[in-house]
Amino acid sequence: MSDFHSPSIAYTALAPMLCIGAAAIVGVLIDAFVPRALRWSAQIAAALLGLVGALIAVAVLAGTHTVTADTALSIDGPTLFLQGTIAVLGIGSVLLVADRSPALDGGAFAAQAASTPGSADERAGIQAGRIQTEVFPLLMFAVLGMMIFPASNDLLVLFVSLEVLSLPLYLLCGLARRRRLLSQEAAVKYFLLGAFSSAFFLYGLALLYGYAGTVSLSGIQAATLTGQHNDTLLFLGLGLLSVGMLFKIGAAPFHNWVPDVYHGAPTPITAFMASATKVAAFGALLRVFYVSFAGLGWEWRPAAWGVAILTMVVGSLFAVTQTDVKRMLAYSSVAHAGFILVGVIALNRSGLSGSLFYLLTYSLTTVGAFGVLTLVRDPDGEATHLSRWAGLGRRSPVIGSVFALFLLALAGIPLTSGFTGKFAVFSAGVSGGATPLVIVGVITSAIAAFFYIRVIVMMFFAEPVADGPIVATPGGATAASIAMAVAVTIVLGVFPQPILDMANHAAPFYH
Amino acid sequence: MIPIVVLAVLGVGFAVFSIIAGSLAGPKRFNKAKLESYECGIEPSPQAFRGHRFPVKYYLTAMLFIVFDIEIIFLYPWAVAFNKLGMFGLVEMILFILAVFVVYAYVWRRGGLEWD
Amino acid sequence: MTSTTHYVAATGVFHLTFLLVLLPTVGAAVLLLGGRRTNPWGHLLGCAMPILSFVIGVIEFVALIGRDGGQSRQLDQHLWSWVPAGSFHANVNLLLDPLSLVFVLLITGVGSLIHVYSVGYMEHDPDRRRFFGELNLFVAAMLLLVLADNYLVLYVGWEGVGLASYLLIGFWSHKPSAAVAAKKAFLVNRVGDVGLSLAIMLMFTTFGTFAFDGIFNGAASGHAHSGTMTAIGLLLLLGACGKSAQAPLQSWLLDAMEGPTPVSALIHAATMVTAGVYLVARSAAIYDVAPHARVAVEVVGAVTLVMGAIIGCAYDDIKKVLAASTMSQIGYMMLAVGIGPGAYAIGILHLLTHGFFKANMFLSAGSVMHGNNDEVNMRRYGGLRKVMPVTFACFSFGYLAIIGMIPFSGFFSKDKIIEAALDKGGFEGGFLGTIAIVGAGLTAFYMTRLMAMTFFGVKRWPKDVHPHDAPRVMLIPMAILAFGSLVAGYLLILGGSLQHFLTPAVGGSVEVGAHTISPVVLSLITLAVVAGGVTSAWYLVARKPIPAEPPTYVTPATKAARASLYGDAFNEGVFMRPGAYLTRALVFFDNRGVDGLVNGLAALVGGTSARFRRLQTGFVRSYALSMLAGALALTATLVLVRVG
Amino acid sequence: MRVDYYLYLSAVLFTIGAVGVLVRRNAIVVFMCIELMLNAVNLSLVTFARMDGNLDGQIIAFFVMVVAAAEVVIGLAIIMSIFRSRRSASVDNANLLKY
Repeated sequence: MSDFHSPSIAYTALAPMLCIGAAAIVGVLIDAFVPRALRWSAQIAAALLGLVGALIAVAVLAGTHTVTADTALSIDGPTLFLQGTIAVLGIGSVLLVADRSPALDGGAFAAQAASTPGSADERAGIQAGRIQTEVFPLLMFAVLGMMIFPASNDLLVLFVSLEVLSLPLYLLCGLARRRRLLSQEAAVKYFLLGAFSSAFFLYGLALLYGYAGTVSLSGIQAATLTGQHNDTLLFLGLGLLSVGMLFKIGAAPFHNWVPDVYHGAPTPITAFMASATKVAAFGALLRVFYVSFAGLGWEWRPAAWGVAILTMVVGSLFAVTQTDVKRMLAYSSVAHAGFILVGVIALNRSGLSGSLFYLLTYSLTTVGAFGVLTLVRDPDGEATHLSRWAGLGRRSPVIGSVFALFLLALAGIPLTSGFTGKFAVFSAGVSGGATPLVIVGVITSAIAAFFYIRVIVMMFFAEPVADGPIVATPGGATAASIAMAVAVTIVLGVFPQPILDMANHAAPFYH
Repeated sequence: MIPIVVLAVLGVGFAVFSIIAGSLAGPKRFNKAKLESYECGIEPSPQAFRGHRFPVKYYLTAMLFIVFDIEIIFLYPWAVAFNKLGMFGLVEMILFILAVFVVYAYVWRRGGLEWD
Repeated sequence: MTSTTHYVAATGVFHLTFLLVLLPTVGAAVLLLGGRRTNPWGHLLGCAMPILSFVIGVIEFVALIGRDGGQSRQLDQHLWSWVPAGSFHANVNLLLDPLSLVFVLLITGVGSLIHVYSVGYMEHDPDRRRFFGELNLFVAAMLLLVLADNYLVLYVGWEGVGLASYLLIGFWSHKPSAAVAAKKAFLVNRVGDVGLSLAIMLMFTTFGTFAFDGIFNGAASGHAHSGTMTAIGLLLLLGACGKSAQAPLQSWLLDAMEGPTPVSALIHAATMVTAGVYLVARSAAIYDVAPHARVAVEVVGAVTLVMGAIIGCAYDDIKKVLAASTMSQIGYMMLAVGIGPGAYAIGILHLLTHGFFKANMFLSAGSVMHGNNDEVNMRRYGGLRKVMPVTFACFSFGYLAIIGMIPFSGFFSKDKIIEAALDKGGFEGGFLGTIAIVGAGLTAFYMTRLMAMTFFGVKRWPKDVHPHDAPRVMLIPMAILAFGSLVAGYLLILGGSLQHFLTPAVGGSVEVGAHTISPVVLSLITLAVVAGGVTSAWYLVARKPIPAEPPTYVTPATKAARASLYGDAFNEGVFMRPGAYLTRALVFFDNRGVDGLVNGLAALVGGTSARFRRLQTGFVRSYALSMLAGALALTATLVLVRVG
Repeated sequence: MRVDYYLYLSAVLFTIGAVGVLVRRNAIVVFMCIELMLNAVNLSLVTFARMDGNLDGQIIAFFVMVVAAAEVVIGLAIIMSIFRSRRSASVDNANLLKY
């Protein structure tokens, strides 16, 4: 055993994560000590402060390249880009969560998660206007995990941050105020499958540790270069490790949880999962494959091609016949995972920056789209069935047009951010020698465009349904979140250059 | 080697013998007191729900125990290598314990430690 | 083209180029987002925007004529940097050169007239404002398409016109047929769009740029693999086929007639459907080095030109006949641009003259429908020349132009195409030339049939219909276009002026030495064929009374009716039975084959989706199973790839 | 003594756990099977640490235990809540979300 030496920790470089962590802990303390009446606003303030602080810290740190905490964390361009993205998404999601305006019937979350659905206890809780303020600390802990995930420079930190981001999400999924059975079912499914996938991830970690004798990404890379180790361990480990990460990004055949969980979870949480989780998980996936296994590209590419093709096809094909808007968006997020995988597989600098950019554009549009979903309501909650959306665009043109914009962006129509993102990823794919993959991508995008456009047609061309859903006037928070998404979607479609440059400068990884 | 094997065989044999012999030889007269959970002679409280389900309070307490128990796992190696870890280790461990205490405060304030 | 392509920066009046696109965009934005407040004056704004664009176009045209010839007439206006892709930055630039300017004038000129016409045509429609908004959106997108200086911006315009076309076909969405037609147009166009986007990707990987100049210079340098160039050419052709309704992607155009007639005139006759021709003409430099792709263009053009003409013989719906004729005429244009150097300009010439006479005929048909309670079945017309004299006059100009009668515009452009086809020489030239001549005969036949059924003979409209000429706001645009159908040919052909003008963009005319057949003789032959078509149509259709119902629907009850039916069925057979079979086969193929393919594709996707979504059973354990299977497959692949 | 037998044992345990997840219906048992998988991994980690002669594997095993404990707490809370509303802990009964 070698002598212990204290690791040097560059606390300034960790500032974004420390901000979030502090906000989360403060959130716990608020729940413990602040009187009930003030808790809600105090929680919002703490969460937003933490997120804004993290965003500022990211901006100040821009350009940093450092490996700190004894090679456990790498603060480099991609990390900061993704952390900034996650902070922005966190702000958007917190705003969605925070909206408890009467038009939304008091928000999306259960008065008391522990009370049984339909019980007197539950009714009493709702009447007393009780609310679960733990949502915010849970959200912040999830954000913390997401911030660490793409920064992890060794597999152990990767595993721990994976769990830190997952565990609060499992709980958050089960907290819906309405349709609680669906919500609880979503939580159980997500939890069991998530834990199952973590077990695979962990076994992969163990095998790679056995292969390289270390869990640091650079160490594993070094071991792959010497080629003097047991290859079977390496590839088994790599495969199992990938399962864990592919599960989180929702790639087929590990995608089954996505539609069910996105459907059942409270919509603001769905927005958060569909955007921020995906960003973080792709960040980690990119780092692992670009840092540790870049030299083995020829070996893992065939499998990755299969996964990417399957994901794109499954996502866009299954979405075609969905009749629920929320579920359709869930499948669309599967398809988008496939598109981003094209950028990952490109395995070059433009693949990395293209993926980073795509993540930013896709995730913000997604937050906006789910934000709109929270506004279209029936008496018993959100009206997500497609037939209820008929003629919506005629009755409330603004919300209809905003949602149409998001759908067009998701479909990748030019002059929206979605086109720029898709373009960046696909051109990287072509230059990375993955032309057939790009062709599949283009074809599946054409299929995907069909179902996005179908919703638009439904909203604008179909006769409005007689007792159609009410389009709630958004509270300030939701409006702010959606407005942010609209602005980004348009600006990144028309003037993407500054952000594309940022993504270009962010690459490559530093380790 | 052989003494160990002999000892093991004897030990296992004795255990098996006692259990079998006890069940064969002992009288089988059951009453309420014998069927109850053993709680040092104190009346177990509260009773299990309709005979087969325990109130959620037990679960809560057990969970809190697990969570706070598990911190030992980090304290123990730190204590073993305390000398080598020095100031850095001390500071980090204090931070860790503070974080655990925040959660403890939360549980305490929100009534997680109250039995009723 | 051996000379390198180089665009000079826009100066002076050419700084206004961006306004061409911006004005209609603003119009569309105001009208679509402004809501009901804009109802009272919406249509006026809608008309003003394309007219203003047209004025700017004319000013720039004058200015461009004033410049020296050659490359100084290709002006590039830089707007902003859009997508930095790798080391290369795709800019949003507008290219004003003779080719794009010709299109600008066509789009804004004809577009303005049709906007004005729509003021009258859509007067009683409650959604007139939205109509003008979408029409403006179309004009903006179409202008962006033709003014783009790189394929990426072109693609934006391409998608934009597709979107506007889709919205406008389905404008009367309360009609299920309109909604179905819109969906079909969308599906078929997606097939083409995939081709175009793949072509763009391939060009980018081959040449590292999207810009026209970079790609054309790269192509001309001959470094690229010829197979790659052929692939690019074919993919571009696929895109062009989708947009321009060329075989095998033609079927959506007939259904697109569900849209309001001004839309059919502007989008599905004069402008958008010619975008494919524009694309091929613009990509001349690529086709110059991809001879195989060029042959494919010719074949597509020739096939469509005959197919469209035959389909035109079969329909009783006046708009569908015109739509089939559009397919056929675009087939001529495709044939011309496929023939290549020297014929590009001829294709564009035909595109321009066609823009005039076809828009004219559509608007006139709209006027006929307007006066007949929106009836489209020609069997319910008859003898309209007396009650709708102005419409009849206008339509006649279009008719004479399309059949290529001296001295109407179609004569000049179509004859030139036939001439160019024959001049290719050899089997290819003879074959294509013959097809073009046969097509001219067929065109004469079905157009005469249309004229005879609509304007001549006895009246067959129901008693409660009182046909009348349209209001003046509709007649004036028709008259202007009719005048254009007469004179456009001279103006454009005078001293080869258009060819000369277009030279910098598509290359000069190449004199092929001796003509295969002397142009005069050829003109005479063509005219004879056309006269044959006219006469046979007159003999077969106009001489006998036309039953109000098409033959198949008539009950066998009345013997007299049956007798006339047999005659009619006989007459309907274009050139006796084989012709009839061919016609029906083609219509069948068009309805079942291609539609079947498209619907089949959609059904395949939908069916697969419906079947496989059952895999999402809702059971956690089956999800876990799929994960485990996935994990096994993944690791097995990884390990096997290593071993293998 | 050959250490790699422990690796085989660990793989067997992992597989038993994975199969258990697939075949058992009770959510608690499914969850226990997942815990078995985690602990099988721990065995591997400790074995590799022994083979390589460094302590990393053992430390990682500690972390795994902590994470597993946290997972237990959260998982049981979720399973408890769905059990209370459905009166059943069978994962096959939770089947409202599908297709």
